[in-house]
Amino acid sequence: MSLLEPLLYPLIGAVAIIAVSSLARGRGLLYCLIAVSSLTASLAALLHLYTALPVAFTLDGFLPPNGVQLYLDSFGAFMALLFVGIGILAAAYSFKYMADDDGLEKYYALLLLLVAGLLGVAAAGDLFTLFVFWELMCISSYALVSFRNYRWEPVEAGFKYLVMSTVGSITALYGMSFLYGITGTLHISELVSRMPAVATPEGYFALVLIFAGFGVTSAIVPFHTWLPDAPPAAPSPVSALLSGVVIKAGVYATFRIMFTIFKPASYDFGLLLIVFGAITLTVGNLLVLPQRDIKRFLAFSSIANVGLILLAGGVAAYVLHAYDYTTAAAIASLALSGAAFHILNHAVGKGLLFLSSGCLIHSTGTRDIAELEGIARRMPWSGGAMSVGMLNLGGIPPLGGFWSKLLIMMAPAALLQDPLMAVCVAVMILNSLLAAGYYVWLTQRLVFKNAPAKAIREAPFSMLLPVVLLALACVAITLLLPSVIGFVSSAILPLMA
Amino acid sequence: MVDVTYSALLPAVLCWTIPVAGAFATLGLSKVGARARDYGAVLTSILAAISAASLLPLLPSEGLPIDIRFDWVTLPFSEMPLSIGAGFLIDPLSIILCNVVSVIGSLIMVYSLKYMEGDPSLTRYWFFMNLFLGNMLLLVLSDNFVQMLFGWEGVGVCSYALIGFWHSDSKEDWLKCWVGEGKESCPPSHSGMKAFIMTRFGDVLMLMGVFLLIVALGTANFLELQNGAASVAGPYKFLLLPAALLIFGGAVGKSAQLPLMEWLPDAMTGPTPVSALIHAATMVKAGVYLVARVFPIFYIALVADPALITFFQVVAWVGALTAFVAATQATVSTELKKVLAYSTVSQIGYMMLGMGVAGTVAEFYIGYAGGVMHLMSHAVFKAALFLSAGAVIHAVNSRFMYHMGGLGKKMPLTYVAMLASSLSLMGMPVFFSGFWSKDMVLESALLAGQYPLLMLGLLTVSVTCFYTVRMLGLVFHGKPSEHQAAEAAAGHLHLGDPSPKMTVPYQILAAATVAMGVTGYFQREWLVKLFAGYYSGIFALGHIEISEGLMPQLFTAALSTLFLLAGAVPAYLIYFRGRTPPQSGLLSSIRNLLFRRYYLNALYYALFVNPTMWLAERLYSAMEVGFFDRLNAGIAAAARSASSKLRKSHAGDLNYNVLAFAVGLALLMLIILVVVIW
Amino acid sequence: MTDAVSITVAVLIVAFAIIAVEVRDLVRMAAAFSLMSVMVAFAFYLMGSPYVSVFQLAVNAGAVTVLFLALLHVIKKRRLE
Amino acid sequence: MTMASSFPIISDASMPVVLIALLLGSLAALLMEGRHQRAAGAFSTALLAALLAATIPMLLHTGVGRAFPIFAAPFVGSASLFADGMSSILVSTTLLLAAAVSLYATRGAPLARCEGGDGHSPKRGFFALLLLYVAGLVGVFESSSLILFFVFFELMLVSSWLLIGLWGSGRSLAAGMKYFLYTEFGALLLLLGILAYGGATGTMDLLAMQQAPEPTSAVAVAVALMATGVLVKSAAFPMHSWLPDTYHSAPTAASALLSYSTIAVGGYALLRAFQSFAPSALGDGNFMLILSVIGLVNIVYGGIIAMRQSDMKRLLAYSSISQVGYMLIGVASSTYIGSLGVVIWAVAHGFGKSALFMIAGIFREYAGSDDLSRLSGLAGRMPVTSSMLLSSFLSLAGIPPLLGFWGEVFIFLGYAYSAVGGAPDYARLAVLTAGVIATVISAGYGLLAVKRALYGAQNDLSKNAKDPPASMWLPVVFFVIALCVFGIFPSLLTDAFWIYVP
Amino acid sequence: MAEVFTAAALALFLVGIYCIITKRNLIKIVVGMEIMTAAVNLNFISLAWNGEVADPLASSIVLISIAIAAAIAALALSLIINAFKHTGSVDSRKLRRLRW
Repeated sequence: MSLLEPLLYPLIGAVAIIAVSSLARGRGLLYCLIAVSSLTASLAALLHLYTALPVAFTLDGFLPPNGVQLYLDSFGAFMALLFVGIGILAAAYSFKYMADDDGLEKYYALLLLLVAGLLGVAAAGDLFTLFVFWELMCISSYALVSFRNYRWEPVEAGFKYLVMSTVGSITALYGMSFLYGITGTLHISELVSRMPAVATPEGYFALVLIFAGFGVTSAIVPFHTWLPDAPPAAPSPVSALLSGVVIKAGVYATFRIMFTIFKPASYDFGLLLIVFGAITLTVGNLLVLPQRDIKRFLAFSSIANVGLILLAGGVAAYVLHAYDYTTAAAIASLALSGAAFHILNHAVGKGLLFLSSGCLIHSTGTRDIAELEGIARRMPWSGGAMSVGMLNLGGIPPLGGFWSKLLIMMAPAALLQDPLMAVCVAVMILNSLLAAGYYVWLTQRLVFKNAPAKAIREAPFSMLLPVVLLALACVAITLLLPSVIGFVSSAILPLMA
Repeated sequence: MVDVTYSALLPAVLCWTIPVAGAFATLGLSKVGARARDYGAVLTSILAAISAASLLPLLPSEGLPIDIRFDWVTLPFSEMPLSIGAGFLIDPLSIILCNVVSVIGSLIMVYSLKYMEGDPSLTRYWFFMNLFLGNMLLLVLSDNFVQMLFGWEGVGVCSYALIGFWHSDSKEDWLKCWVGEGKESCPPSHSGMKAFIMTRFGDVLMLMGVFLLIVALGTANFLELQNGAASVAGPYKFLLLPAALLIFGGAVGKSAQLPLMEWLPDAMTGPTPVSALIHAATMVKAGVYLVARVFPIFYIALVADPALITFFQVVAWVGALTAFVAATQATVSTELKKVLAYSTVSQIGYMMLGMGVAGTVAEFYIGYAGGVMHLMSHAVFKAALFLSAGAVIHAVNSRFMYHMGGLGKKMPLTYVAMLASSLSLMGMPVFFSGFWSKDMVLESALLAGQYPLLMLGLLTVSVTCFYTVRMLGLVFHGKPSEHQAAEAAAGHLHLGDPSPKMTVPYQILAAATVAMGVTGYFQREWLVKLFAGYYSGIFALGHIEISEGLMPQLFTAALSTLFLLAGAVPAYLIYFRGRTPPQSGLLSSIRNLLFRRYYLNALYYALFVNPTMWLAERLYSAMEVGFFDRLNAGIAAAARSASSKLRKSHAGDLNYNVLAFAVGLALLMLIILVVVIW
Repeated sequence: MTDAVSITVAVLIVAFAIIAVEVRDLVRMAAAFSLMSVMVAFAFYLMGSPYVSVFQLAVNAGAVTVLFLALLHVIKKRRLE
Repeated sequence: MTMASSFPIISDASMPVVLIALLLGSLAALLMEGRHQRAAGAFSTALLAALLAATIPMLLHTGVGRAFPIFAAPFVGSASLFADGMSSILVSTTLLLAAAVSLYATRGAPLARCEGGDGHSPKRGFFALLLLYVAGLVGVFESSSLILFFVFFELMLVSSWLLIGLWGSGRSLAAGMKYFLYTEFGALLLLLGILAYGGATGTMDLLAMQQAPEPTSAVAVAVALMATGVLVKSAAFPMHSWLPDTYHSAPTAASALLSYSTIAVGGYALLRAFQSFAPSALGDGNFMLILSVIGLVNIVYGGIIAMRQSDMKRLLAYSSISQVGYMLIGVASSTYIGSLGVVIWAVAHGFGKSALFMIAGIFREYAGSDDLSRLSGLAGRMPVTSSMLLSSFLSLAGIPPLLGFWGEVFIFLGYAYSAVGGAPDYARLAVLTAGVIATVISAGYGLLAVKRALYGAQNDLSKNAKDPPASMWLPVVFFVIALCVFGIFPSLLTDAFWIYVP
Repeated sequence: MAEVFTAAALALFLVGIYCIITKRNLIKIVVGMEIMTAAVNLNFISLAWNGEVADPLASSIVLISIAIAAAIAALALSLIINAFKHTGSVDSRKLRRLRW
């Protein structure tokens, strides 16, 4: 029962909200409380489980290798904690942000389903379960994106998101079907042992399909086209979830399948990850530059960050494939720790940025950066927290974003004599410059410009609280750096097996 | 480090600290009152003179040199363990120099009391004058190069401030404080800067030489350098000659020798006492002092590296050429102080000549003592000349000689003083100091067998006499100028000898030059003995028999008298008797060449100043604005255009989005096919 | 025998799919889609998965097709208004 | 070069205290709202002065290294705060400068008016950022680990960029952006070098090394990368183009510290890299020759352009470019004396340039303009300011008894030693000659500026000019006096100087 | 003869994606997605078929997949209605306001 708990609580919460709504219509506070408390319960359960990792749960009578299994190792738990953490804050934030909307019971229920889906992805022990929860996550996020369907923008973005993401999911499932064809199972630990040690073309075919399929959700260029549309169109808490954690679910699934099933020692997918990571990183960063819509700006930056994470994974995979294990292991674990750390930083940072930009939007009613100039002088708390987030993601030390980029760069820099690694470093360096540049530019616009003439009120407390908590989390990551690095480096151990 | 005698320490320290402290005291005293400030400043310089004089009793002593050293900078971990001490080297040279500087300096200060009376910036004046004296004394008393540089650059800064003293460049009294005519015209603030930067050129060469010397010998102390120079060996030997020549560069700059002489004529923009102090008695002598100071180092090192003879030859030739070139320019100058300025340059050339030829022969002491003696006598008579010239300029309200004329009767005391010192400048035998000292220099050239140098020196004698007589004639004889009439009409003219505060100093100096002339022979013998005795100990030569015949002396005296007359008589005829000088195209073009300073100044502007300024403009507009700004803007624009082009690919069309997905998928397959599987 | 049937079914699946994609009239498209779903269900049946086959018939060939038709109806009605 | 590795290292908890005090002080200044805002300046001045007093013992107890561990993380390694002689000198100088700058900014005209700012930026923020910037500088000088160094380097970068962006004048946003991008580019190259160094040697912490690493080619590449990054930060030609705009736009007080950090941080980082982390990895190669040639180009290029600048702050900026050249030549000498010269040069430049920037601010405020082409004949009206202007320029030109002289002497003496100390190296000899001769340029642009501003006839502006109140010129006079005192007693610095080598 | 259906699945997959890429009608795009889903389902079963029966695991996946596809189709169609409300058409070219 134990591993089921964190998954069940959000589902129960969702059902409870629907049930309550029929009794007491339109009670946003109540829904919000239910959502937050069920997610908190889920978080507590996760933390409780955390000491006993890895944990497995099997449905009675439906045993492996064919049965449905939940399995949580340290990597999954790491992701699950992130998912729930951001989920709680987004839910709490929604209380005021969504206060004027109708149909809030649906909203909160969908939010809980989304988090449940994310948790399921993290805790899936077989690809079947993974797919089911994946679709749960996807469908609820489609609905959330187009939640305000009385406006054209959410509808357009939602539909595009739906099509792209569904095509991706189907492609991934297609890839899984070939995996199944090769091994006759979908159970991850069985797959690990049944996959032939030598790479086969069918294997590669499956790999490519799965990579592209999950790549849509993780917004890898050129599969990224939904991302600039969906989070900006969605309500800010949903944007925070989408850009902060949903795309990480894609990365998680990609890494999980590639590193454990297609072992880098057998399948040479490092180059794929490096090429697509570098393209994603560069394109994402370049496209941030002309953006004038603050949420679109942030969304493109998410693409770039995913590219960096992918690049890190690519370096790890490449190194594990091309070098003997003794040299490769250290570098690969460095790169993967960096990637995981960056997942953490980006989730926290991008969550923070979307939520705080939500504060600005809530107070000013505009998303145009030009109209938001100097806003931090009027809204010091939101602006200050946002600055922390921007500097964090800009890679400015001593904030966490710097350290994760550092770890990621350390890996290829240790093998500078390898031209591919040197190219990786060069790409990372140039893109760090770009990223620092545009975040600095944004900070300048929002913080340094003269305050806008009209009176603007600071966001309400219940919105500020999650924002400030996230900003504090950024700071805490810095202060607790050694233990955080230790934590992420133990989190990626399952990928290294 | 020889015998440390602390009895010498006190005067040595006081000698330069009193003026420096006095300079800063002036700032405070100025709050008390004008008189306290003025007399305090003068008193300071007199106290310095007394301290310097109290070093004189050490002179004949056998105990010299005294080097008093304190730890200043020690670098124990350095790759060349270097310890730069602060200290004082008391030897005949420094004692003589500091007395010349402080005594003449204090007389000039007394003179300033009256001359500068009523100037609104007197505090600044006294401050820099005293600071100047202090730095000059520090310079001559220092026992090592680094400390000497403090004084060296200090006098440079003070001279900058004093030359540009009237820095408002007011056109109203440009007759007094500007210099030059037409294209050469130059205001005080400009010439101060020019002086500083031009001497700085020499200074940096010297700095370079000092660096090389320190690297070669591991010390900056003069005595240790002397001791080490003889035994320098191995890889460092080749450094000595460049070091010597570069250090001479510093002397060339400070002493306004060729080719860095162009700053000195312009430096006449300063108040006249400043000109007297800086350009007669003290600063420009620093170069000569420097050569005299490093003389033993390289003279000893001749044993290790005979190539060093080049150094001495260069010194001699630079000196002789400068002497001649500067003297010729003085013959056409229209400004009184400028004549004296060129004359200063020229006379310093003699000193260099003496020092230079001294190094080429075993009987170094004649040239060396000659150089020092000429330095002393020149200091005295040139100070007298400048101070009396100041009185004249003050009276006439103009620096141009064609504004003067016929002043002899109206300013008799001044005339007498100027006449006596002019005769000394000409080297009139036998009662004038210049005669003895100059002949000693010429004699050393003769003894060294350097006949071309001797010839140049003799020619210079003629030219010197020509311009000196011309100056006297133009200023004190002939008819009063129209300018005087105009000034008189305006009520500005106060012809007549100035008050005693001004006359007494130059009268004293003029008397001194005569006195030195009268005792010239003994003075000469004394100096020769002094230096020969002193350096024989240093060079470990044992006792030197001074083998100086009377014949060379008489021969040079006769020759120089001959050349003296050759220069003086035509000038006398033209400027006293009013004979019309011969006119010819050649002469007038020569005159023009001389008047334009051999185009050296123009050349410097064309070669260095203007190109630098042009470059400053061009570099800024072409490189900074034209290239780097554009580059930066270009990079920014490129990033912007790349992103806006890339942006176009995001057309927002759902079909295209899925197409992109398909293309990406195909690309993945392709990579797998091409790179991985094959 | 089964080979022939299999090949026929496979070809029909693809053919109906192409028709569904290419036909202009949306009602016919729905029909073609439904037929394709039926063929797929038949293929499932051929491959020994009768439950899946039934489910496919019910959901895809039935419900989804009805959804399409309903949508078409709504749109047509809106357009007429 | 063997250098003083036998000094004992003691544990010293005062270093983290100083840093934490700066960080907390920054926060405290930021929180001083409303009426307390005026107190922010006094607070920051007092804090800096107190911290300066706390660091003086580091200078006096020479020959002792001080260390205090900060963190040890997986992958990143360990890091301590660490101070040897070089660090101690630079830290104390930083605090001294910052205290004076803070005083100047406190007592001076309102920043917004003085700098043409928008009037909305509160003064408390200025002081908060100033303290943060100082924390960055102090941290940079006290990092034992390259990573920690980089962290503080970026802290410095960001806080100075904020200072420029928030309180700068003119097109300060664009200038701040340019500053940030250039220096960030340099910082990333530096980071790359640091990472490569870590990859090549296995550690990035000086104190964790048993001995200096073997000078392999990988180490050489890493150090060269680091050096290149630092060269951008220290505005070496042709990566200097961020500097003029930055100094021009930055508020006076920030430009003063910025110009110090350009040379001090650059020189420190290069010396640390070449002397402590990788002694002789590049020493014998042509790299040092190239470095000194870059230095020479900087001297000449910056100096010549400075001559015709009429905007005083721009002139000072180009002068800084020129001054950087000396630092590079000192570093390129790879000698103890040259290194000493670099540190002294940094101190002298910090004092002199700060004084000059403050004078530029005084001109703007009390003479109506800091445009030299509009100024004339100020000497008669502003005697104190004028004499300080002249003195500071003379220090830049290396004229004794001002401290700049010693910097120049040691730098060139060191380089002379490297050129002719062994077998004569004619390329170096040529650079030496050119470099020494090029020092004339410093005197040139300095005196030219002095002539333009101070001399000549008085005009309308100068007729109304007067010396500012004492509280504003006091820091300037203080700097000039400090330059004199250190120039006359250089052993105050030379005795405290040593560089740690594992 | 599973290969026949594997091949058919591939073809179906391509047809589906081709449909989404080329067709401007939103409804057809949804149909394309459904075709792709059918392709994947077919592929699963064909790979799970050992000649007699299919693996129950694959069957259960396909069951779920069909259900999910239906749900997505329903959601997509409701979005199409919303889009139709906003744009008055079901043309994908009308959904191009979010770009750049």
